[in-house]
Amino acid sequence: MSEVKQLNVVQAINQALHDAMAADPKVLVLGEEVGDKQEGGVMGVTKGLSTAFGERVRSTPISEQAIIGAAIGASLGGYRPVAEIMLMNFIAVPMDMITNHAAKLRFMSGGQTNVPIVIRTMTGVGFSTGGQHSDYLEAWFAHTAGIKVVAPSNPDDAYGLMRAAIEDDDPVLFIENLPTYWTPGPVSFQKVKLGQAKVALEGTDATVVAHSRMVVEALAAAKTLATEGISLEVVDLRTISPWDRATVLASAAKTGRAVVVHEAVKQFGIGAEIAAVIGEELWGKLKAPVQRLGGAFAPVPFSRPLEAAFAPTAADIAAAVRKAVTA
Amino acid sequence: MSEVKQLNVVQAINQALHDAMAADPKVLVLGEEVGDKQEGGVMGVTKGLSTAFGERVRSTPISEQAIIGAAIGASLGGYRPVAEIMLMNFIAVPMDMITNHAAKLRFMSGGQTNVPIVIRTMTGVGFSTGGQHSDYLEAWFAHTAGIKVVAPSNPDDAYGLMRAAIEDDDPVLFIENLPTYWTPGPVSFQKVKLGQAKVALEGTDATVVAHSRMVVEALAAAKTLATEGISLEVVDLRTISPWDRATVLASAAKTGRAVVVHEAVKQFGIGAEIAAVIGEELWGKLKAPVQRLGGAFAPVPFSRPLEAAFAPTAADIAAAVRKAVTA
Amino acid sequence: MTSNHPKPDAATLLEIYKRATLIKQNDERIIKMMKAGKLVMPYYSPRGQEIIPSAISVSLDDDDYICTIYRGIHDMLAKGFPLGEMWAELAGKVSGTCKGKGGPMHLTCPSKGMMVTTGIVGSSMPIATGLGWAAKLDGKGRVSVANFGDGAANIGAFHESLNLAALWKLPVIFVCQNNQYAEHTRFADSTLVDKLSTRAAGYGMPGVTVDGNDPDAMFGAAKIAIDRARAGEGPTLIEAVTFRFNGHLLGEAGHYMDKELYAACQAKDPMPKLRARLIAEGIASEADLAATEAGIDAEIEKAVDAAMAAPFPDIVELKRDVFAEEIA
Amino acid sequence: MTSNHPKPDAATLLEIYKRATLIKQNDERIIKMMKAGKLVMPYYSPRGQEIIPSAISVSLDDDDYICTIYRGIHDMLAKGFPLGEMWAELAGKVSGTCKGKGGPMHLTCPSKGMMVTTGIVGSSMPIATGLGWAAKLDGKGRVSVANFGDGAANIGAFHESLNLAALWKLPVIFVCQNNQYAEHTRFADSTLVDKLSTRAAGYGMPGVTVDGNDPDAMFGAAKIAIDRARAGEGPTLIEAVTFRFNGHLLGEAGHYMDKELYAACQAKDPMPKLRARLIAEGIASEADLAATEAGIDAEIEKAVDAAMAAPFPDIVELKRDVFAEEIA
Ligand SMILES: Cc1ncc(C[n+]2csc(CCOP(=O)(O)OP(=O)(O)O)c2C)c(N)n1
Ligand SMILES: Cc1ncc(C[n+]2csc(CCOP(=O)(O)OP(=O)(O)O)c2C)c(N)n1
Ligand SMILES: [Mg+2]
Ligand SMILES: [Mg+2]
Repeated sequence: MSEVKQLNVVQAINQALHDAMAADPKVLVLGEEVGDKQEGGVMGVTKGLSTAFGERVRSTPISEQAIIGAAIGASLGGYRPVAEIMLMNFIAVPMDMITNHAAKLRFMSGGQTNVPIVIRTMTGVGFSTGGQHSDYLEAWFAHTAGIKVVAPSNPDDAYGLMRAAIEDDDPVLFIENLPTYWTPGPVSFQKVKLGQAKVALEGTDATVVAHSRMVVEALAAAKTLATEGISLEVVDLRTISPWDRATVLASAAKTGRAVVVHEAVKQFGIGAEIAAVIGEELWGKLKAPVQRLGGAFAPVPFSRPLEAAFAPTAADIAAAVRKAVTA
Repeated sequence: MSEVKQLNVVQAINQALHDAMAADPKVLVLGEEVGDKQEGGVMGVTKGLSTAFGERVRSTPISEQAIIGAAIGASLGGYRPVAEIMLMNFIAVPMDMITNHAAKLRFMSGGQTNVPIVIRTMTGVGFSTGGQHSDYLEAWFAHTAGIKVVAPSNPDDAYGLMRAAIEDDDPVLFIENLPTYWTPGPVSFQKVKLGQAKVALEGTDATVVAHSRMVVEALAAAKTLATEGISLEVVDLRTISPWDRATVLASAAKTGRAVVVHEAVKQFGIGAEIAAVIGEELWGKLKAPVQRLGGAFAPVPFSRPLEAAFAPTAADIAAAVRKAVTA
Repeated sequence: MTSNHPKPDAATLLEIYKRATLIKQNDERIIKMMKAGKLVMPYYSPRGQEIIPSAISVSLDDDDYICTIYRGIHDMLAKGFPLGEMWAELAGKVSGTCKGKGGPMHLTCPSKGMMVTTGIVGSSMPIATGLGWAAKLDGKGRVSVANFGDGAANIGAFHESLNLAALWKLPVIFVCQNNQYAEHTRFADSTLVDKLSTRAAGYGMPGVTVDGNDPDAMFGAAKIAIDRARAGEGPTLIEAVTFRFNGHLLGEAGHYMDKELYAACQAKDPMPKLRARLIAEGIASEADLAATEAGIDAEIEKAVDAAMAAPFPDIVELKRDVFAEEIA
Repeated sequence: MTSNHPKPDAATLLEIYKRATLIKQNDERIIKMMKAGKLVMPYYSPRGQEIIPSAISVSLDDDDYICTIYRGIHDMLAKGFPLGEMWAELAGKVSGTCKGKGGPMHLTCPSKGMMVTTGIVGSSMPIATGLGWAAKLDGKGRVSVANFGDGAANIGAFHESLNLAALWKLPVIFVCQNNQYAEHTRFADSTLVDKLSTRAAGYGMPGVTVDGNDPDAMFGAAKIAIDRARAGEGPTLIEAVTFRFNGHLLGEAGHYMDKELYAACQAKDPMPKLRARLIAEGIASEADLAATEAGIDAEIEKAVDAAMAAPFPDIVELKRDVFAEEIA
């Protein structure tokens, strides 16, 4: 398709799943509520798939270990399952299946087997769902060798990364942000190679490295800063592991200032790796220390004012950039 | 006790458990094989406890979710359970219980409840046990607000941290290293406050920040370096979360050079946080970029030469320090 | 039901009705507030399941523990959860039982034995098992009740918890509230067995399936299980068959719902049925009940007003209760 | 055993003996090598459990999938795992089936359907369930066998897998090799039920407990389950009762072991029993069997020699097979 359409993230992923299933009979979809009898997923992301592809799409009981186990097994049997773990916090339940099995079977078998599965999951603060339904946990998986981690910030990348993730021969964790699910944007229906960041906005004074919803916040911060004469470059990681060191380092080298931002708890979050690498690789070349912004060191609170204070905002990002520029 | 005895880590922890159970009738022990009918733990760490304390020590079926659930529930009922998860990789099985419950109940209940449990677990490369039995996974828990993470490097700290962990009113993950289990050392039977690092060796030219077995490697590296006229300071973190920023920053500020080392996979490991904080806090004050050493980006391999190449060694640490000193 | 199955006496039946009515009217008030936009939260209505916890809790004390789930306000209210602190919590206010930090999915009230409310399917069981262990060690005859849904019965934690509780003879009552749906999934689409209670045999534990909407059957099954647990004879699995009238999450479209089943269950709404029975059996007059209901409404009103007027927590609360010590 | 229970014919019985003997002699050779310090690895001997996989695998093809556990060399050898690649892997050599990267706990050989060997208790079941799903989608009559122990039957993954396999009518045979111990824990200390097969009813699946050391019973139960699976009728749970003669981990002290049980099981060692029966029933002569055994030993010897002579993998292998692309 060369045509460009306005779709939101839900529609973009739905289309990617439809296209992938149509293109390859080995692609499967499974998870709680994914079938049309259950309304095609709690958020409708898998709508229409079971009607179109029958037994290749299966709703499951609430059994996350069995869901991931079934995906792993089916992939060893030659299929490409896309498994849904409804919300990211629930990924702790099949943690063993993901980290001890999906991520390791290729290596432990000396390359004889591989696990081409995609694990879709959703998360994000903003819906008053509290401590057990809002966490970003990408750091756990980025630290796990053998699984790739992807998190799109917009509908176009959501489509392109999903297509690439399904075609990837390794397990991919695909993180979807709930609050931006319904924001429309142009979709070009092109696959997006894993492992490549994107300069979402070019600028000269400072670099913000972000992923998922934080890219939206960073772009908003850039607008504000532009009115102050500060030119911000925004790098959207897109793939968190393995991450695109070259693009990030080139941008940070160019601007001389970097702020790394994520919604997950700041401490021991993925921003630490990126900040540490920038610090080491660009030693002596930066104009200011690398700053990190992240979620509070706390479970996500329910009460609205607390929830709103949990994750970094455009204002926080702008403040950090100002600090860097005036350092 | 003011007396000092030579004990190995197994004996030190065993003594700490005995002393804690004798001191407080609310202390419980549970886990697979922990009772004397099962030989008091696969490594004998819990030997004698069930004989001495009866029903307060319970061997369980192989049910890690139920083990941690039982510990959490008993702690909500006023007890202080010490639960064993036999090897650290198996901690992925009760991941939900630990991260969504143990770590969050205090916060989510607004401080009405708390979960004073200790989760003991063992790990480490060196026994040819391969990909599913050797991982250090402290980074997952350091990134989780609400649980403390502790990892002693010697028998004295093993005793002292265990006593403090049991008395702590929050959940504590207690990581034991297998290869150093039987290395004896002096034990003073003093509690070691959580959250405090220790300068294991004073030096002036560079700082190595390490924990668990890597402290042993760092001390060995220091010996070699001393013969070359390089004076190494070794900081033993002891508590990984919350970590002792003051001690680490003071040391790095003093020496001007820092190398952060852990056995866990380097990428997105806990060294990243420490390196990022040193880089940000000591901006402009360091003589060399902060370096990090960690495990290979791979599952732990079985074959001996590969396993031996997985984790940093004293030689790797010495090389990194030399690089820093000559930077 | 056998002849020696315990039956609620008149006073107990009336008490069950009172608790169930509090649940029902509280639910109606929540829905009204949400539709008016005055309360913003994910809400999993227990409407239709009122009888279950009401008929169980009359055999429990404040000292007995319960764990419940996101759909658990009925379990809490039946156990005596204070209305004022509940409403303040639902509104995210600092006067809430969890200072607004927990919200509807994590309501907690230790003084009433309400120890854990969880949003993770299946996780009430392992924790309630641990509370049962504490109860057994205490030796004071306390029991621990684990509430969960039919969907939760298919998750691994169910298996591990029931096996451990049976093996250790813990005083735990596993109450599976089978409302015939898990989110949008029909019960029969989640397992091949008709009765989840058949699983109890696999752990050497008694298991029973009862009509959860029938106060006699529910009271009896609960009483037997609670007595057994208090006597040190171990756990029981009770499958209480029921139905949820307001779907999974308030506001959902409900296209997945089996219309016939829905209509059939609506026709058997246990609340008007029990009310009519109380009058028919002369346990209470129409006027008595009307007065009770009005009293309950007034109590709810007070809680709502106080909650709405209360302040939100201060941002510093993000640093508190993470650990015992405040985060620096 | 009913009269229409399938029985192995003479040729099949002989084949079962051959496979079981390969397992036994291979085990003896491993132990010898380990005691001599020529092989260093954690070893979980399957000695005593040989009949189970031998009697199952005669009804399987290379196309059929199996998943097994750290104590699984018997399952693999019965399924045709090449000896040379196995020994090289045990020795950590690059000519090993996993290039030395997996080792004894992760032996894999897809060409023989040997898809996963796992060191995490209980994890063979969910993955075998997925292989069953693949088999069902393929529609070629393949089956998937999940091997696991009595201890593993108490872990959550068991529950989830059996329920899902039953619900989806997957061609999976769940083989619980109940060797009466899990590490140092006696079976009766892990659950109250005598027969793990009773749990099958909780998933609407047939379940049977057989003497795993009896080739007739084991063959029959496996054949029925495999035929059922191939016919699209869904999964079966087989509890095969057996015993492990060399404890949990080779080299352990074994103080936990029930001496009487151990002696009683030793006395019923299935290997000499089957050998004697073959001769008694005229299926093979003493000389035939001796020749077979010698042939097997020679085969093992060849594998051992090649493994010892082979080189270790290069360090660069740490960067390979993490992802499809080599790590930079
Ligand atoms: C581990 C986990 N998986 C999935 C979910 C999403 N989820 C929330 S409620 C629910 C349905 C639960 O159904 P049931 O156990 O029958 O309880 P009910 O809501 O009917 O009372 C699901 C799947 C979750 N919260 N936790
Ligand atoms: C999840 C998990 N918990 C604990 C262990 C440690 N462990 C290894 S083998 C074993 C006993 C398993 O017993 P069983 O399932 O009966 O198998 P067997 O060894 O008797 O063949 C245990 C507890 C593990 N490997 N994985
Ligand atoms: Mg339900
Ligand atoms: Mg066993």
